[in-house]
Amino acid sequence: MFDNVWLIPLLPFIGFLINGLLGKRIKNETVIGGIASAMVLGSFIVSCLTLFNLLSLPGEERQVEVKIFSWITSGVFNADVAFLIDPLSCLMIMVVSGVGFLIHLYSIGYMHGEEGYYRYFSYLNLFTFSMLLLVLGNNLLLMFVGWEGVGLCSYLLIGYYFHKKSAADAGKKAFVMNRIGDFGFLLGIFTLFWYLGSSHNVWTITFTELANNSHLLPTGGIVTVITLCFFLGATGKSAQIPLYTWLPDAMEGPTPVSALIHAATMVTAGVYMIARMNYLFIRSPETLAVIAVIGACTALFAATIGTAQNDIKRVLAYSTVSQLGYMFLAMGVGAFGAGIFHLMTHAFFKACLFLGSGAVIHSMHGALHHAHSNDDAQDMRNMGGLRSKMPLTFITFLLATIAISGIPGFSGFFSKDEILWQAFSNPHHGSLNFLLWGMGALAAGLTAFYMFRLVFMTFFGECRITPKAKDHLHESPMIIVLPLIVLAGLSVVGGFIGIPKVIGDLFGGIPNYLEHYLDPVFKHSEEYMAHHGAHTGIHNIALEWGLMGTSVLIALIGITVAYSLYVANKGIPARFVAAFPGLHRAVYNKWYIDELYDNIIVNPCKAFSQFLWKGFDVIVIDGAVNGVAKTVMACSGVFRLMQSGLISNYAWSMAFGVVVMLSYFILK
Amino acid sequence: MSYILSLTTFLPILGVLLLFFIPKESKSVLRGFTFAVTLVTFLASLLILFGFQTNAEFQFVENVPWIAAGPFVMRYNIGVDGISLWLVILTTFIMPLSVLSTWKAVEDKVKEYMICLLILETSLIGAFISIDMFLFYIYWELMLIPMYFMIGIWGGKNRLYATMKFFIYTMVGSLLMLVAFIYLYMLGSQAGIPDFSVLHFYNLRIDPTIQVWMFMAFALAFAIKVPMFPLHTWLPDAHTEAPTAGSVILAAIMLKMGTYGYVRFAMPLFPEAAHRFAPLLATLAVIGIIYAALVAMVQEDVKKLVAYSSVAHLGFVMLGLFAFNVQGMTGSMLQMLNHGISTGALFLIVGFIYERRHTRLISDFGGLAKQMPVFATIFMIVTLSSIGVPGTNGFVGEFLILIGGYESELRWWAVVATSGVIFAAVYMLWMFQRVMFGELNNPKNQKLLDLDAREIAIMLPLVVLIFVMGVYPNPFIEKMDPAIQKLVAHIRPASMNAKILPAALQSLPVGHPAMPGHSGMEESTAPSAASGQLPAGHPGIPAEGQSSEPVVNPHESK
Amino acid sequence: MENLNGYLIVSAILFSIGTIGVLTRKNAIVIFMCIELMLNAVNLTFVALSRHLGNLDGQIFVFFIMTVAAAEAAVGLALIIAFFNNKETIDVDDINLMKW
Amino acid sequence: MDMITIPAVNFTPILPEIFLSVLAMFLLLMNVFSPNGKKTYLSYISFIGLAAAAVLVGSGWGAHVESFNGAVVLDNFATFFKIIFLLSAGLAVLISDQYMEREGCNHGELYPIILFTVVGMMLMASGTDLMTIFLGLEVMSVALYVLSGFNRANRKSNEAGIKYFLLGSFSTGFLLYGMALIYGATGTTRIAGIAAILGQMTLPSTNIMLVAGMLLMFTGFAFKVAAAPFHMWTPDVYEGAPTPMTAFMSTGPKAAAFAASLRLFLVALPTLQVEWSQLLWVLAVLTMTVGNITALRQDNIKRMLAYSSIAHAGYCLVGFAAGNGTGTSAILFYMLSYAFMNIGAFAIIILVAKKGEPNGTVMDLAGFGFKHPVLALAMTIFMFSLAGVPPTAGFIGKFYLFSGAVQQGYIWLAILGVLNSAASVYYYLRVIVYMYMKDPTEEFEWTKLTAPVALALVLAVAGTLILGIVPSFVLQYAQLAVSML
Repeated sequence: MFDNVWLIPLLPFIGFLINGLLGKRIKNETVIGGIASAMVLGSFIVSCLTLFNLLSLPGEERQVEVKIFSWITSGVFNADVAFLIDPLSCLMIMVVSGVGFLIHLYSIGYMHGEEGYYRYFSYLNLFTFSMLLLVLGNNLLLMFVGWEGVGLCSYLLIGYYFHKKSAADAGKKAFVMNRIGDFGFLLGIFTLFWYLGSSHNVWTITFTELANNSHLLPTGGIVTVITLCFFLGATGKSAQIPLYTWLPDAMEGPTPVSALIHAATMVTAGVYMIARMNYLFIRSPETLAVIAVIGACTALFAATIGTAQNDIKRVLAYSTVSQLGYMFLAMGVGAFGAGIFHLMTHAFFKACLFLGSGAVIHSMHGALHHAHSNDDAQDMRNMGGLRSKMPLTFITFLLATIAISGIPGFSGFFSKDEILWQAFSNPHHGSLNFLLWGMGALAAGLTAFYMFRLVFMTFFGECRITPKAKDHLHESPMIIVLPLIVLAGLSVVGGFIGIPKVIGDLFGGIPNYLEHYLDPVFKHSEEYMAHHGAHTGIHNIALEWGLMGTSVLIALIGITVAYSLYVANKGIPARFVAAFPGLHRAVYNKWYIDELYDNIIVNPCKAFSQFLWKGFDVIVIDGAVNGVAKTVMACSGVFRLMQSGLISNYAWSMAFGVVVMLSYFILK
Repeated sequence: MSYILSLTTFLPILGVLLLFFIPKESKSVLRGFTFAVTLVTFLASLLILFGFQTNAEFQFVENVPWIAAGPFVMRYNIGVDGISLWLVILTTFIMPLSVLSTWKAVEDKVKEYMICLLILETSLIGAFISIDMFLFYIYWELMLIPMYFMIGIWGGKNRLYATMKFFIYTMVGSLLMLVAFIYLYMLGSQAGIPDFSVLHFYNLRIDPTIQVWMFMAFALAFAIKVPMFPLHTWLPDAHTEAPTAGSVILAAIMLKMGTYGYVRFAMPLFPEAAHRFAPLLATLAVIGIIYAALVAMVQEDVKKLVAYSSVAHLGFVMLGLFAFNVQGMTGSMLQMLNHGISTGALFLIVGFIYERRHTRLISDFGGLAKQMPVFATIFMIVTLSSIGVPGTNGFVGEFLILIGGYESELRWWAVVATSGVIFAAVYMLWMFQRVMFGELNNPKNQKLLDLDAREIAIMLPLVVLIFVMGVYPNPFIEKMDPAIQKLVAHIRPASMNAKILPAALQSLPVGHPAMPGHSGMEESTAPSAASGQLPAGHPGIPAEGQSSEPVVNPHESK
Repeated sequence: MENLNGYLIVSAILFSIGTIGVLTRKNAIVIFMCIELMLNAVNLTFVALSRHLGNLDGQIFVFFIMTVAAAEAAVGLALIIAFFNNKETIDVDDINLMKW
Repeated sequence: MDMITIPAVNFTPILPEIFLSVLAMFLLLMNVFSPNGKKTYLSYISFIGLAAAAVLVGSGWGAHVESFNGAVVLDNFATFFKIIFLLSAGLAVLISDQYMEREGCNHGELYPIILFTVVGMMLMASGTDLMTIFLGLEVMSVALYVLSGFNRANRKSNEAGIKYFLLGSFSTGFLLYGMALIYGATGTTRIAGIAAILGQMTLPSTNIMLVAGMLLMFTGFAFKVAAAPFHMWTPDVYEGAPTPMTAFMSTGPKAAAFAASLRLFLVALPTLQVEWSQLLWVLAVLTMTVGNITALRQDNIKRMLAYSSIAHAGYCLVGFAAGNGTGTSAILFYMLSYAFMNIGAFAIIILVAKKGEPNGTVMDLAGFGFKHPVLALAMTIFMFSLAGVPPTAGFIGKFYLFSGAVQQGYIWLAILGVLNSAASVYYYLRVIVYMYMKDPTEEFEWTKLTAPVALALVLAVAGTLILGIVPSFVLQYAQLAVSML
C-alpha cells in the first residue's frame, strides 16, 4: 500500500544527482529546471497518493512504518532507514513537495541566466530530498540526517553567490548556529536513548516505539532535560531566540530559496519535531513554559525589528522569525495541532510573500540595471507605486499580506487565532496565559503594521527610482506569476480546513478537518493530559469570540497606523525617527544583537583561541617539549667542558671515582 | 590463500627489491611501478577482506618460530580479526592514492621516495596484523624510519626540526613501552605463558597496581602516537613539513596505530588499569577535542589546521574507546577509518593547491570555487565529512562514539565532546570560506587550473567511500562487530568483577597457566571462558548495580 | 711474618704517593715514574702477602709485573720521545690538542 | 714450602694464541724484508691468519678444557669472545690498509701488533687466574698504546698514544693493587680458588680487604670499557688514534675487558653480587648518561662515536648489573653486534675523510646520501643499529640487555636505559640528517672504495642485519657461553 513511499524522497535526490553530476554538460536551462521541477512534482504526486492511501485507512491505523534498509546496528543501538507515514508526516510531505514544486517552477524563471544554474537546481533538489527525509524519517537519527541535510542545503544556497563575502558569511553563520542547535538535538537523542534504555531496557530512538513507550517516561525531571535539549535544536533550526540571528542574514541567498527554505519549510522543522514528539514535550510543563515564553518573545521581538527595516526581504525575514515564534507559542501551550496548522498556512502565505518580493526585486533589478543605477534593488525606499506596473504581483502579494495580518476569512486568521485562543485558554501555564496571549496579540498588531507598511511602501505612492529605470519595470513572466497565483489562492482558502469550532458552529457545524485528521498523532499527549490534566483549560465561547474580536481589532489598528504613516501622512515616520533617534537606531540595527554576540562570544572565542595557539600550544606545551631538549643540550655543553683534554684532570677523575667507590662501600 | 597475509605484507618489500633495478632517471616508470605494486597489494588485501569470516577469531593465522633465546620466545605470529581487518584494508587502500598524489609533487629523488613509501606500507600492514607483541614492536618502530626520511628529505622548510621531533618524541614513548613489554613477558613467563602472543597475555591476570604502571607505559606510547593532548605538538609540525603523501599516510594510517594500540594492547591487557585511567584519558580526549578545534580555528596555514583537526578527531576516537561499550568501540573503529579517509582526503586537497600555488597560507587564497568548481565540490564534500554531517562517514562514527560515551560512565565527557560538533563546523567552514569563497582577487589565483584526471581519480574513491560509509555503514560494522563484542566482554567483566565480585577475583589463580603448544587460534577463545569471568550481558549483573549505577547495563543483549 | 700490617701500610703509603704524584706532576716522565712507584707498591704488597700466606703465587705475580713494567716502559718512553720530536716538550699540560 | 711440581701442560686451549703469536712474529720478519709502500699483502696475510684462527677457535666450541694448572681454560665463554676479538681485528685489518696508505704510515708493524693485541685479548677471555688475566690485559694494552700512537708524524696520534699510555698504566696500578688485595684476602689468584674460599666465608661483604680489592680491580676494567668516571681518556684517544685503530679499540678491547670482568665477577665473586650490582647500577646510569648527553653536541664524528662508545659500554653495564643469564649473555651478543656496526660506521668515516682528517665532522657528510647511495645506506643501517632501532642488531642487543635488567627487577635501570637510548637517537640521526637532508656545501672528493673496505662493509652490514632479523642462533650461542661459565 505504501510501497512507493521511498520514491518521495528519492525522486528529488535523483534530480540532484542528474543536475549535480551532469548539469554542467546539459547547459540548457529549461532542461535543468524541468528535470528538477518534474522530480519534485513526482514527489508531490506520490505524496498525494500516499495521503489518499492513508485517508482510506481507519483513524487508529493511520500510522505505517516502511522500512527501507538497516542503517546502523551496533550493540543495543539500532537505526534503520525507515519511513513513518502518519497524518503529520503526510501533511508535511504535501506541503514540502507542493510548495517546493511551485518554488522550483518559479525558480526556472527567476534564476534565468544565472551562473551556476544547474548548481542551484541540484541544491534545491537536494534540499527537497533532505526535507522529505526529515519529515518522513521514523527515527530520531534519520530525522537528524534530514535535519542536517536541510541545514547543509541552506548553507549552500545562502552562499550561492559565494563570491560575495556577505553571502559566504551568512551561510557559515547559518550553519554554525544550526550546529549549536544540533548540539542540543544530539544531546536530546543521547539522553532519551540512555534514559529509556538504562532504566526501562527500551533501547530505541524510533518514533513509533518511543510513542508506544512514552508511558514509561516520568513527568518533568529527566524529560525536562531531554525536551530542553531538543528545543535547543529547534531554536537553532527554527530561528528562535537566542539563535535567530542567522535567518535575516540568510536573505543573502536567492529569493526563491528564502521562500522555500527560510520561510515555508526548513525553518519549520523545529515545530515539526516538537509536534512529532509531542508525547515527550507534554510531559514537561517546564519545557512547555520555556517554549511558550520563547515563542512569544520571539514573535514580539522580531516583529519590533520588522517595523524598522527597509530591505524588503529583511522585513519578510523578521516576519518569518516572528511567525515561527507563533508556532512555538502554539507548541508551548500544548496546541500542537494549531501550531502545525499555522505552519501550513504560513507556508502558503509566506512563500507567496517571498516569491512576490522576489518578483519585485527581479523587476527592480532589471530596471536599475538598465538604468545603470547602483541603487539597491531590495530597498523599499527605492520602490513605490509598483501596483500599476506589476498588478498580478500586487494582488497576490496583497492577498498574502491580508492573510498574514489575520483578517478574518483568510487562512492566517484561522491559524493565528487558534493559537492565540489556545495561549489564553490552555491548562498548562496558569497565570502566564494572559501574558502569552497579550504578547501574541501585540505581535499580531505589529505584524499587520509592518506588512502593510511594506505593501504601502512598495506598491503605493510614487515610484522613487529614476524615471529612466521606471520605464523598465514590468510584470514578471508567467512562470513566475503562476506560482504566486496558486500560493495566493492557498493563502486565502487554506484556512478553511481548520475552522475553529466556534466559527464552524456558526456556519452549521463545519468540522475542524485538520484537528480530526491530526488526532492520531497527538493521541498520546491527549491520553497523558486526560490522566494528568489537573485543571482543564477554559471553555468559554463568549470569551473566545471576544478575544477573536480583540485580535482582529488589533490587526486592523496596525493596518490603519501603517496606512496613516505611509500613505496618508508620510512625514510622520521621519519625525518619529527624529524624535527618538536612539530607539530607531536600536530597532533598525536589530537591537544590536549581532554585535552583542560578536562581542561577548565570537570575538572572545577567537582571542582565546589565539591565546591557546600562540600562548599555550606554542609556548607552554611545545615550550616544555623543546625545553626538555634544550635542557639536555645545555647539559651536553656542560659535560663537554669537563672533557678538558688534560691528563691530570682525567687522572683526578679516576682517582675521584676510586675514592668515592671505596669510601661508599667501606664506610657503608 | 593461507599465506595471504604475509603476501600482502611483503609485496611492497618485493617491490622495493625490484625498484632497485629501475634506473633512477626513468621517473615515470618508477612511479608507475610503485603504483602497480601498491595496487596489487590492495587487490591482495581484498582477498583477505572477502575471505574473512564474520566472527571474533583471528583468521589467516600464520604462526612460525622466529627467535627463541634466553627467557624469550618470539614467533612470527600474524593474523587479522575484525578490529585489524579494516585497518589493513585502509592501509592498502590509501597507499595507491598516496603514490598517485606524488606523481607531480615529487620530482626529486623519486626512487628513494618510492622505496620509502613501500617500506612504510609493509611496516604499517605488519603492525596491524601482528599477534606477537615483539613483532608488533619491530614494525611499530620500523615505520618511523621511512616516515622520518619522507619528512626529512622531501619536506618543507622546517623539515629537519619536524622530523627529528617526530622521531624522538615517538621513540621516547615507545621505548618506555618496550620496558613494559619486557616486564609483561616476565610476568607471563612466570605464569607459564610460552611466547609473546598477545592472546596469551590476555589471560594473564595482573595485579592491579602493576597494571597501573604498565598501562601508563603503554598508554604513553600510544598517546604520543595518537596524539592526545598535551602530547600532540609534534603532529602539526610533522604534518606541515611532510610531503603530501607523507601527511596522508601519517594522518590516515599512522595515527591509527596509536588508537589501535589502545584497542589491541593497552586496554585488554590491563583492563583494571584502563578503567582506572578512563576518566583521565577521557578528560584529555575531550580537552583535545575542544582545544584542538579552537586552536585549529585560528591557524593561518591550511595544513596545520587540518593537523589540529586530526587531534580533535582522534580525541573522539579515544573517548569512544574508553566508553567500554560496543557502541563506543564500534564508533571509534569506524571513526579511525573515517578519519583516515576524510583527513587523508583533506591532506590530498591541501597538496593539490600547494602544488599549484606553493603556499598554504589561507590568506593567499580566496574565491577559488569560481576558478576550480570540481575542486570546490570535492573539497566541500570532504569538509562536510570531516565536520561529520549526516550522510557522510564522519557522522556515523562520531554519533556512535558519543552515544556510547553517553551510555557509559563518561556521560559528562560525552556532553562536552558533543559540543565539538559546533567547533568542527566553525573551523572547517571558516577555512573553507576563506579559501574557496569570496572574491577571486589574487591575480595568482586567477589562472589556477581545476583538478586534472589524475587528481580526480585520486579523490573519487575517497569521495565514494565517504558516502558509502555514511549511508550504509552496516557492512563495515558487521565485520568488526564480533571482535568488538568479544573485546568489550573481555574488558568489562574485569571491572565488574573488581566492583561486584572482589572476593571471586581474589580466589582466581594469579596467572592462568596456558597449555604449551597452543596456537593463537585455539587460545583466542579462552578469555571469556578461562578466567571465570561472567559472560557478557549477564542479566544478573545490572540488577545488582542498577539503582545507583544505571550505566552497568546489558549492552550486548540486543 | 709477624708484622704484615706494617708492610701493607708502607705499600699503601707508597701507592698513595705514586697516585698523588700522577695527579700532581706535569712532566710525563715523572708521571711515568710515579706509576712505576705505584707498581712497586703493589709488588711490595704481593711479596708481603705471599710471605704471609705462605704460597708463591704472589711472588710469581711480582715477576710478571716487573716484566710487564719493563715492556710498558719501553713503549711509553718511545711514545714520549715521539711526542717530544713533534712538540719539543713533555709537559702533560701541552698534550691538549684534543678536548671537549 | 712444597716442592714445585710441574703440571701436565695441555696446549689445546691456547692453540689459537700460539698460532697468532707465531704468525705475528713471522709477519714482523716479513715486514723487514718488504720495501716501503708494499706492505699491503701483510694485511691480507693477517686477515687470512685471523680467519684461520677463527676457524681454529670455532672448532673448539663446546669443549671445556683447563690447562696450565687451571690458569687458562677453553670454554664456550672464551670461544664466543675470541670470535668477537677476531672479528673486530679482522674488520679492522680490512679497513686499515687503505687508511694507513693514505696517511702515509703504512708501516708493516701494524699488523703484527694487531695480532698481538688479539692474543692479549684472547688470554683475557680464557684466563682463569688473575695472573693470566693481568698478562693478557697488559699484552693487549701495551700493543694498543702503540696502535693509538701509530701515526708517529701526526700530533693527534702522538697525544692519543701518550694519554692512553699514561692513564692506562695508571689504571693498571689500581688493577694490580686490587688483585693484590684479593690475593691477600683469599690467598690465591686462581678464580676457582677465590670462589671456593669466598663460598666458605661468612659475610664476605664485610671483609674490607676483599671489597676494596674488588673495587680497585674493577677500576682497571672500568677504565678499559670506558665506564664513567674512568672514561675521560676515550674521546681524546679515539679521536687521535688512526681511525681503523679507533674502530678496533672501541670494539675488541672493550669486549675483552667485559670478558675478563664477567668471568671474575660471575665466577670468582658471585658472593659479592649485591655489592657489585649496586656499583654497576650506578656506573651504568652514569656511563650511559655521560656518554649520550655529551655526544649530543659533538660535530666531530670520531669524537661523537667515542662518546657513543661510552654510552654503549653503559648499556652493557646495564646487562652486567643485572648479572643474570639474560643480561650477561646479552653483553656477549651486544659486543658482537657492536663490532659489526661500529667498525662499519668507522669504515664509512674513513672513506669520507681525507688525509690528515680535516673533514672529520658531521657536516662533511652533507650530500653524501645521494652521491653514494649504497655507502650512505650502509651508514644509515649502522646509525639506526647504534640507535637501537629495529630491525637491526643494535635493537635486539639492547632489548636483551634491558630485559636482563627487568628480569632482575631493575626496572628503573631499564627505564633510564631506554631514555638514554632515546636521547642518543638525536646524534645518530644527525648523521643521517646531514647525509640525506642537507645539500653539500662544497664539492668534496670522497676516498675511493677499495675491495677490502668493501668486504668489511659487506660483512658489517650483513652482520648488523642478520643479527637484527634472525638473531636467534647467535643469542642461543651466547646463552650457552654464559651458562657454561
